[in-house]
Amino acid sequence: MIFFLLLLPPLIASLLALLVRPNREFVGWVSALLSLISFGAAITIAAQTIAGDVPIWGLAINSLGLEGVLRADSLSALVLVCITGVAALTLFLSSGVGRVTHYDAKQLRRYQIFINLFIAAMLLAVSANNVGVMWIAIEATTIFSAFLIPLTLRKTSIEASWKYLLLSSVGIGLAFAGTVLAYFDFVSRSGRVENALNWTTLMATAPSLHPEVVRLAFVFLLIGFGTKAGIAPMHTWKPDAYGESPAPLGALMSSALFAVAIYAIARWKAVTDAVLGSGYSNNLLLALGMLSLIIAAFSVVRARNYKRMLAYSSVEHTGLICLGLALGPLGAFAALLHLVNHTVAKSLMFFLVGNIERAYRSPLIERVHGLLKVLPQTGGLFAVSLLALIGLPPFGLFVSEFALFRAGFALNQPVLMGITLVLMSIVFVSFIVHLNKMLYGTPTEGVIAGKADRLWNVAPLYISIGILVVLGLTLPTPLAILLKQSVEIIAK
Amino acid sequence: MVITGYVLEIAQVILALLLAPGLAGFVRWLKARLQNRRGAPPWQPYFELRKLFGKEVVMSNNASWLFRIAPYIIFASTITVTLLVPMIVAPLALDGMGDLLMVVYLLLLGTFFLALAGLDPGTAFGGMGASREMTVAAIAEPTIALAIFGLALSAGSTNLGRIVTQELANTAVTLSPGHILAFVALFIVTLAETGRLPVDNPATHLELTMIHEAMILEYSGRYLALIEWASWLKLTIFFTLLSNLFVPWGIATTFDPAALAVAVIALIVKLAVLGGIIAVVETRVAKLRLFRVPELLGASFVLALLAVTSSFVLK
Amino acid sequence: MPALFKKILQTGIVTEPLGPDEAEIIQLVAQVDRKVQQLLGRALAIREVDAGSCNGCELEITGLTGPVYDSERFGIHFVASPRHADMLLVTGPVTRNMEVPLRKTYEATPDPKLVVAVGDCAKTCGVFKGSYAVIGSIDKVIPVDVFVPGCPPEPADILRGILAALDRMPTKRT
Amino acid sequence: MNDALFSQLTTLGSSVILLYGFTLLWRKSLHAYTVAFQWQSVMLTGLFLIIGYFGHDVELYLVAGFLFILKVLILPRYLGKLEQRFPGERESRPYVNVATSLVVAGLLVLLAYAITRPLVLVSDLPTRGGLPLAVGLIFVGLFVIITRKKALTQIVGFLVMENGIALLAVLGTYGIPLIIELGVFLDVLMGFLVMQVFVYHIHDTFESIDVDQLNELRH
Amino acid sequence: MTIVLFLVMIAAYGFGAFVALLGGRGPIGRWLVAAGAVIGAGAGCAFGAVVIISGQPFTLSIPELLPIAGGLALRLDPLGAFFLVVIGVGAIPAAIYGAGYTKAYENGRASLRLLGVMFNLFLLAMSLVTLADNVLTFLLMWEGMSLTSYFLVITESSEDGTLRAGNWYAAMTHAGLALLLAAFVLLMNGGAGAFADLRSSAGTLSPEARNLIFVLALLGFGSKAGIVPLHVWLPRAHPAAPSHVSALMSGVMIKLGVYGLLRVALDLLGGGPSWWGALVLGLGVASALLGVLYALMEHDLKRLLAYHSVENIGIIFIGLGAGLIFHSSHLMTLAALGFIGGLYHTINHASFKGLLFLGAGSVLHATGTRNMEEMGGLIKRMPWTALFFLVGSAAISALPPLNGFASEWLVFQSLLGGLNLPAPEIALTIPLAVGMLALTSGLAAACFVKAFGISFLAIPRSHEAENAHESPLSMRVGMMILALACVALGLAPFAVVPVLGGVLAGLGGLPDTRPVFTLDLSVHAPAGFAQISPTWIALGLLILLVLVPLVMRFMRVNRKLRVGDTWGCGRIGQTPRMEYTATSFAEPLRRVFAELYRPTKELSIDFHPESKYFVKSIKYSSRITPLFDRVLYDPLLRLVQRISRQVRRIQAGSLHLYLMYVAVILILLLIAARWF
Repeated sequence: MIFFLLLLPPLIASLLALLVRPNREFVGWVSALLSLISFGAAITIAAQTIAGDVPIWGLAINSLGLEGVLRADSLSALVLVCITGVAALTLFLSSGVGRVTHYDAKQLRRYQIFINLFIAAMLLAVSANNVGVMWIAIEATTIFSAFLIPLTLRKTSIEASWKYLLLSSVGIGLAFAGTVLAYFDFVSRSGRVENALNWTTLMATAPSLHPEVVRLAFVFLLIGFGTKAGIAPMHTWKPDAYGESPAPLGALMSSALFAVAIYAIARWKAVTDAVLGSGYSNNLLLALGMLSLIIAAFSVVRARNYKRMLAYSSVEHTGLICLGLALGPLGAFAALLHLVNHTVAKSLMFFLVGNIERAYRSPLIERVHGLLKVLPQTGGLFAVSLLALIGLPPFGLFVSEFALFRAGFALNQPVLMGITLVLMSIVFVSFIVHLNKMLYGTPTEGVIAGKADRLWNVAPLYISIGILVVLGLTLPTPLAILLKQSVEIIAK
Repeated sequence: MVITGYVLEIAQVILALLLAPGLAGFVRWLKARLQNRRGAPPWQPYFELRKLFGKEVVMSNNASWLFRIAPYIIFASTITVTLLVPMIVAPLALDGMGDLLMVVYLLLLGTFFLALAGLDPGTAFGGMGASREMTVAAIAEPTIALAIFGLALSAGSTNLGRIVTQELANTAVTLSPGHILAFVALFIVTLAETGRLPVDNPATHLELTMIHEAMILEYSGRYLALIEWASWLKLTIFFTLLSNLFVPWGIATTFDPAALAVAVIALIVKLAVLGGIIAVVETRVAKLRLFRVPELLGASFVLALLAVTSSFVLK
Repeated sequence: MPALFKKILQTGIVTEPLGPDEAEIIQLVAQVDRKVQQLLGRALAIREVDAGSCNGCELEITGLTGPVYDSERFGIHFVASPRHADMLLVTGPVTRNMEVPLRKTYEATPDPKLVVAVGDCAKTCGVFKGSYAVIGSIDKVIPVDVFVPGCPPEPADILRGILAALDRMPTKRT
Repeated sequence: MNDALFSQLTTLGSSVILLYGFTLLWRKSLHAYTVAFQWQSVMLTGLFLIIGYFGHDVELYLVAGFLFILKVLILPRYLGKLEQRFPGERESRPYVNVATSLVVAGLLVLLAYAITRPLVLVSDLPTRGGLPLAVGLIFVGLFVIITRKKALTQIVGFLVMENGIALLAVLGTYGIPLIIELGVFLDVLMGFLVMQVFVYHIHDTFESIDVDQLNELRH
Repeated sequence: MTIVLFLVMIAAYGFGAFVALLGGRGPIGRWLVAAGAVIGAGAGCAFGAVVIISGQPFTLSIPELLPIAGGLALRLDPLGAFFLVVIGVGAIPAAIYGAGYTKAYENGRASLRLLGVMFNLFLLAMSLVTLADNVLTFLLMWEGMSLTSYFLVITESSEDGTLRAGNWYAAMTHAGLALLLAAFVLLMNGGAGAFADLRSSAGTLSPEARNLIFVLALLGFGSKAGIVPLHVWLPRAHPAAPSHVSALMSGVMIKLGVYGLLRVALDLLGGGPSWWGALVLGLGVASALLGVLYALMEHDLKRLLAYHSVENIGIIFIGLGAGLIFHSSHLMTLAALGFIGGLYHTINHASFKGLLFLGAGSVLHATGTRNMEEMGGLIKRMPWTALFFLVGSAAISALPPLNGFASEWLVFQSLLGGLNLPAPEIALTIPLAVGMLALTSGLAAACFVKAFGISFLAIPRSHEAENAHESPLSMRVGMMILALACVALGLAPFAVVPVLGGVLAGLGGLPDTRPVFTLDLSVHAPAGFAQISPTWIALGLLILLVLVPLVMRFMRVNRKLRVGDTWGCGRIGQTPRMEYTATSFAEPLRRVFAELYRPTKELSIDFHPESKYFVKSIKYSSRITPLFDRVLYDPLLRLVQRISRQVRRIQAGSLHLYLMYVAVILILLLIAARWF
């Protein structure tokens, strides 16, 4: 039942947007309000899991494999809260909701349809018990988001979309191959069972699966979902897609979609570890995590485009989370906490960047000067959230990075952690340098602040900042429990 | 007894003040003789002081109050040093007031203000002198510190009174290689610090080669008298240090009048001998180019380092 | 080094003793000594100013400081700054360019002070007389206590002049 | 006897399917690609039927039906439309020339054999012999996407890769659960449609469907 | 009692920050902001003093905050309390001074709001660093301190070079944090990180781990303290920051690096092998010497002061290094002497460097330039500033009887104790340290003759200096407080040394040295080794300064004084162009140390077209690139840039290439999965 409250609102919103033509402002408002219902549902699910319940729902139709198809344990709940939270923020700050917009009605309609579908797909991916359904939903996110990137058809946005689409499709195809291999393993061990692809079943059978096959399967899965998550070297779509997508989509993709992909990897890692022990998957994750960090760090140094810079920052955080996942329970805790923090910070960032780009009409750092003077609200928030993003206190990312390093050093990985620290310092410095270029100086000619910078219009973002500060200074008990339970699920 | 100690302190200061011009004059006289001249008599500096105290002061209109207080600070700090240096009796009543480091830094205080006073009127020569003086003073500093270290190493203290008494108690130290090396090092530093050849020519008239003189070109009358007196006093102090720290024989360890008399005579003899050495050296050597001075001081540093090391190894 | 000192010892003192023919000077020294000691002690610091001389006088003045005349034995020495000086020893006619410097030097010298003008030029401008570059005699620019005639005067003459100037000191005291 | 036949049939079918994949490497006209894909899908459908028959799995017939409709009827039709829209487009200068491509593809299949060794050992299904070929087909599809320049070729490559995965699934497990299969078909269809739309966009904007023109976004 | 003071401190800083947030403009606003800081710092000072005197640590724990690593734990022990006092000593004058100094920002040149908020938060964060009692609290406050000070550095963001300075500062400070994070996390060894636990478990760590932790901590804290070669941010950031902020950063903040090092190396790790001390000593010597050598070459007054901070941190580190060496040999009294020397120099440097920066700020305020070559003659135009600057200059040059001497004497004495060391290989390095320390102080004196002489004396070298004016009362009061502190700390080592002994008692097994360093008006080195009494010396100097003129008057010395033209060899006019400049002043030393400086010279002569014997103009310029910029940072930056250029090629824009990455990594991982 709770799953309906979770999944239906975006679908309804999407339907509404489909039916109402031409687009009207109220559609945006309705979908924004509906998103709150989803958010409430996610919170409820979280509360239930904290209490020890695991909501589960399914259709007991024979041979359809829909038995217990939806299930939300703590890990799902955590990611669901993240997704619905960002979704609500996005929908409230979307174009056409009480704000000036530069899209026409047709584009807005398309936007409303697909953004809600996109959200629904993500929610489904996370609340699916069946890894096949999860895969389908994640594949669907690619498709829906691909429709959204080129809201306005420009050369570059088409290019970005095509690259994104093809890379993601190939990646996700490989993930499917991995899923098939895992299923193959299951079948060759326990025969054909309809709900074999259910996560719960897989986990229960896992200790008896064939290690050699699981090894291969995990490679496909890691590459596949890693492409979605933007782990290097499959990250190449990120700068393009983030750079070209409208701010709300960028926000959703960089935070929520990213969380979904990490969620999928974590799930499969748990299965793999149950078969092989954690060493194997850890090594792969450490290797790819380090690679991500290295590439991200050195790409940021000479970044010229602030949106692409954010994409590289995403790659960096992907790397960190991969490292965390590979560093035992402490590390998994850090990784999940970091995931939460990153979700809040990165989504925030994209809205600010959207404002900046609209005002300056250029995504190039060298064209943005005097940000603090031109857009005092946005500029200030941008500075603060960028500092939060690079891990300064009193923001949440500082704490989660600290936890990560604690895990790393406790696991006797000083060299790895040392390199990580160096790379993070490089990112830090580069960001500060770029930030300074943008914040200060004589304002660029012909820049108009517009209404986007009004206090009211950026007010929701202050909530995000507030959340980051709260997460930086303390860890609310429910979240702590949720994280602890999630860690138990993915890293024993 | 305590009062005698303080009386002796004051007596020592007066003695130093009285001896200082004579020492400078003696060196000059001896140098003149070595140049085959008749020269001014050794007591000529007393006349000069008297004359300078009788003259008016002409002060640059660019100079500030610093220019006027500097001579007093220089003079006072140098006299304060004489309170610490055992000349005729060791340990002094005020021995605990300061040690060798205090001596060095009090002298640096004087140099500091002299250099500032040199800059104050804004002439090129004053600045030049200040610059060179501070350069030489700075580079001489490590040697002094190491010489102190060497002495402290053998005497177990940096307080001068204790160094002297320790050495008197243990004469073998005096002729140890470390001691001799330290003496040579400190002697070179003395040349630099007191503005003697080959570092500086006290008798030069040529502004471009000056160090000490260049700073005081603007001074006249009583201020000049104070500064000159202080610099002679500084020479006396360095000589006393060289003689009493390294060759402490003759110094009184009690307040016995006979011993004190012997000590005064011993002091005068030792100062005269050192003055003679300086005169000979100044006759023999030419002034070094300014940029060769660091090499000389570097050599003295190495000597001092060897002194410390050999003392340490032999300890 | 021994060679040097051997030579020093062999040479002995070359400063000419004050022989009987210099009795006048001895007397002069003895006379002035008492009077001026209160002011200048037995110490006289001289700043030499070349106001435009042909350097003949300078040569003689240099001779004064050499081993033979050795003015230092009288407590006379040359200094680098007029601030240190009690006496200005001025040579030559005053040239146009040296007028101000000469006056400044005079001003820079603390009281009590003396001026001795050395050489004929100082008084009469000598062969430079009438030159467009020459202002005139020294006393046109600063007050002169004693003129020492001669072209150039001998060191002994200069010494005599210096001592003569010292004699005038008490009158200048105010 | 039955099993042996089954085994031979599936291996043969898989081989043919893989060979159709190779077609993409030596042909240059877009039309040939469509046709190759169509025939490959036909063979795949046939294989589904065979496995359904020998494996006694009725569900597979259903899947085979969907497969036929989607990959033999719908997709080639759309592909045909696309290639008619851009008649001049040929895969004339791929990044890797034909000869090398074939060699690389051969090596990839060899690699697939080496890598899938554990799979073959683990499985006791008669169809296991085709597993390396399925993985090989995935690799070949990937190779096509990487080395071919036309957007359309890349789509076909992607579809071939999909076929490879489907082949892997059917050979290894006699088909994944129906509902998942259906979801996958839906995704493939929608994905294809999106891609197709983009091909039009690319053509409209860049006046060609050469993907290597898409190189403005870098660093 | 202590809790009240603690709360007053927090509340006052909070109030200051809040007022600033509301605007903090106008005289009232600026004074309220300053009042918050003054009261906060005063309360902090009192708080620290109470803890030091009573010897009773203050503890407070808030487990709800930072639950991830043991909650927010605060504890003020005497060591922390001492540094809290140092903060107060620096902050009170700086805040008072700032109230007047920031008037210049009213015209919108910089944001008074940001400045006020950050100023108060900066002080708060610094204060809390001394209170932190577990790892995460410490790192949080530490980074808070860095972040707020970063914003303070870039206050004048519109000025040239400020942002670049900010970048350098951010980079170095973050690198430091990274090192500290590593050190602390290693020290935590997977635990929650309470300092008490670390203290007890540090002994169980392997020697390698302890060594690694120590080196990381040394470098991490060293980057904040500004030791060579991590000092590069100081000469960049200090000139950029507003002067009262520079005073705080240089006087106080960098000292927290010293605090951290003591806390980790001595308290938490409980000391280590003698090479730890030797390393600290070596870095100290290098910092002291290079700091002062580069200071000599500066003619930017604030950069010069910044380099002197490097020098003085070096001296402090020499003291700490000596302390650590003795500590490892269980010569506890001598060890205490070294640490006391270091700590004493810490508070001394806080007072005189604070004073000098405030003085430099006054000059900047009056003339609008930091370039000494454009100053001169300020002693007549701003006599108070000049007097205070002179006091600071004399103090930093270690001239008795001011405070710099007292602490340098202690450091010297601790080094001289090196002859007691059982390990000859380390004992023999000590004379070298003695020599270098002496050279440093000599060069420092030279440098401050230059700094004071060129800036304040002689004839103004520019129109601005000509028209300089004395600073307002608030700024003078700020400087006066510090000048008095310099004098008081110099005269009263007999009072300070026992207090420091008490502060150190018990850390890493150090004994209570209060009975050793006795309490008359002199200071004793251990075992009657040496004894000085700056108090008596000062008295003697004072008496003589009165006595000499009196005697002269009594002897009827000629007292006439005439003011005339400067003697310039009779030149017509005396112009500033004839003066010695800062560059020329330092030229001899530049030549002496040419091997180090490696100046690059550029000489361009414009000849007359007719003949090269007629020169139209000669342009000469010479530049010095600091050693570590040359050998370390420039190559490092170039390397990063080069790697970055290579890495950026990954994102070459070709989809095929991207797909290729996926395929290659897939195949590689499959091969790895299959066979490795």
